[in-house]
Amino acid sequence: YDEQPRMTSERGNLVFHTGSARNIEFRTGSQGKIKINEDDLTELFSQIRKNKDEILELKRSSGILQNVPSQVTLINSKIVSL
Amino acid sequence: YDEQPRMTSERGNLVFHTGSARNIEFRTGSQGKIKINEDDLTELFSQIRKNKDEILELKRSSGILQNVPSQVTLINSKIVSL
Amino acid sequence: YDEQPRMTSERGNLVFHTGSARNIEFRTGSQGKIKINEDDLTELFSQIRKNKDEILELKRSSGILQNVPSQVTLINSKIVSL
Amino acid sequence: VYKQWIPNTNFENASNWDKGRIPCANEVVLFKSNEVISVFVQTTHSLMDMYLPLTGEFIMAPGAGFAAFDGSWDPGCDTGSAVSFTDAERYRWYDPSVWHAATSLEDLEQGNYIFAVDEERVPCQYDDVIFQPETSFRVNVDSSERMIHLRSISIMGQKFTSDMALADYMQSSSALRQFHGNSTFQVTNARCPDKSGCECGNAGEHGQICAALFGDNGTQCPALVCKDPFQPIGHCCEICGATISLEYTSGFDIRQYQNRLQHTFLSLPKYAGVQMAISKVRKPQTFLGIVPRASVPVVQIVLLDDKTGSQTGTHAEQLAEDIMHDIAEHGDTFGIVTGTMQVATGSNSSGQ
Repeated sequence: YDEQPRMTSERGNLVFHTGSARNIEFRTGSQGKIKINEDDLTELFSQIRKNKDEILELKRSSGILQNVPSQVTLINSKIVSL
Repeated sequence: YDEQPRMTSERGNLVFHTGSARNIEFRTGSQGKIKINEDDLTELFSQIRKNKDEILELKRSSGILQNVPSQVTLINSKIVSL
Repeated sequence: YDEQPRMTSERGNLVFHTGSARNIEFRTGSQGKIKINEDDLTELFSQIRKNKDEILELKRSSGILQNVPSQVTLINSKIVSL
Repeated sequence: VYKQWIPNTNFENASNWDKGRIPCANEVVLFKSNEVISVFVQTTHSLMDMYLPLTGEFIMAPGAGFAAFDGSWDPGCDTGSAVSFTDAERYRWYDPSVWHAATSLEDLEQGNYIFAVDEERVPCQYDDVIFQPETSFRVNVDSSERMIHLRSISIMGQKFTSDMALADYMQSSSALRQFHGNSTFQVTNARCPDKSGCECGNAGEHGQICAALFGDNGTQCPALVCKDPFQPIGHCCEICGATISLEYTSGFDIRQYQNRLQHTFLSLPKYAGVQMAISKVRKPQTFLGIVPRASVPVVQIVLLDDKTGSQTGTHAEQLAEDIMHDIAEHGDTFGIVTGTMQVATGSNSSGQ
């Protein structure tokens, strides 16, 4: 069975194995949920994606601020030379 | 049979199905873990939440910096007009 | 009796259980995937880690900008006093 | 006495499948949608397609599991045919044919089962009931008294000797799949306090026990070759053979007397084919032979043999006579007042 994906019991642990190049898939109906103890996996997955998007947005907006410190230094030197 | 949970092999993949509006759930005892290869799922979930919180914090602190570029531009124009 | 793993069906929901202090584990072969509906579990978890790293990077770069607002305020007061 | 439940709903039990064998990898495995079931799985099975019940459980032994089938050829298997798990609802607690009885766990393991009248083939109030570890099962526990009294009950390796622990277990989802019906269990952890023996306590379920034994298709008692067969108390059918009914004093010890019969008579080569059941039963008293009055406890010895035709029951009769002589000589020392014998053989019939 080694190469086949399988669900087995090992010393009381329940183990889902995928063989090489084969998958194990869990498919719920359109309104079904995947739950891990109390957590709804779908919600957690959408949180992962939301986090990813917000990080992108933050990177973009922090990119704009990138050259501010050098500008401030420049201004300071201008003021001193006045 | 549509509503019966089902386990099938599809081209060597092992697939667990449930009907519409039916869930797939994974439940461990109080001290059991859900492990994905070497990772503990609970830790990963708490990492998702921690990421979310830190993104919020970053957004707050980057909000404060939002008007810095325009201030710098204003100062620059003031200096020029001196 | 509760130490053996079970796959149960509860009103059409499919539930995987383990006893106390027993794990549920997902082990992927070199090219095998665990898929939850359309999502690849391993990819989502690597996304969590990527998010974490990028947040760290953002915190570092936003730390550099931390004292910019006070510098701008200082410069403004200098200009006024000129 | 230990009573062990025989049927199981294990995945690997060929008799649980409509084809009389466990499913092969390229078959469609069907569990009925509405069948509530607990299935113990002992090994790993490759499968193509399996429909699970809406409510049920698969208990996985170490190393057990389900694997995807890679589509390779499986000899002797019709691709795509369906194999169904058979109805597990049909097994009833009060069916004498689903229990093994033995006087020790060792005997139970070695298959040294004891013979008993039908009522006592079902667990009695001072019995230890065993559902074997590593098996799943489903039992209908409907009873007219809605209560089943036992000494203890062992389920999946766990022995319950107190009502509280058992009540806890009975709330578990496994228990709800294993037991269905209107009865609750009471376990006392107590042995029979009377050395002269205790009644089994199943007399109130006699009708149900015999109905279960005959089955839904109304099987009746087997035809007998002896003249005037009779029905021992607690038994569903008339028999050929012998019974002895003992009146006893407070000094009577049923275990001690049973051992004597065992060692003095049943161990003799000539009685190798004779089976004996001994227990305390409640004998209905008749007044003027017609009107049932109060009942009295007696100790009933039932003897059956393996003889056929005109020899049917003759060895049982011989043993009964030996026992009657023994009672006449030594009955006092065992606390036996009188013995009454009844026999029916293929060669003659008599009653005393």
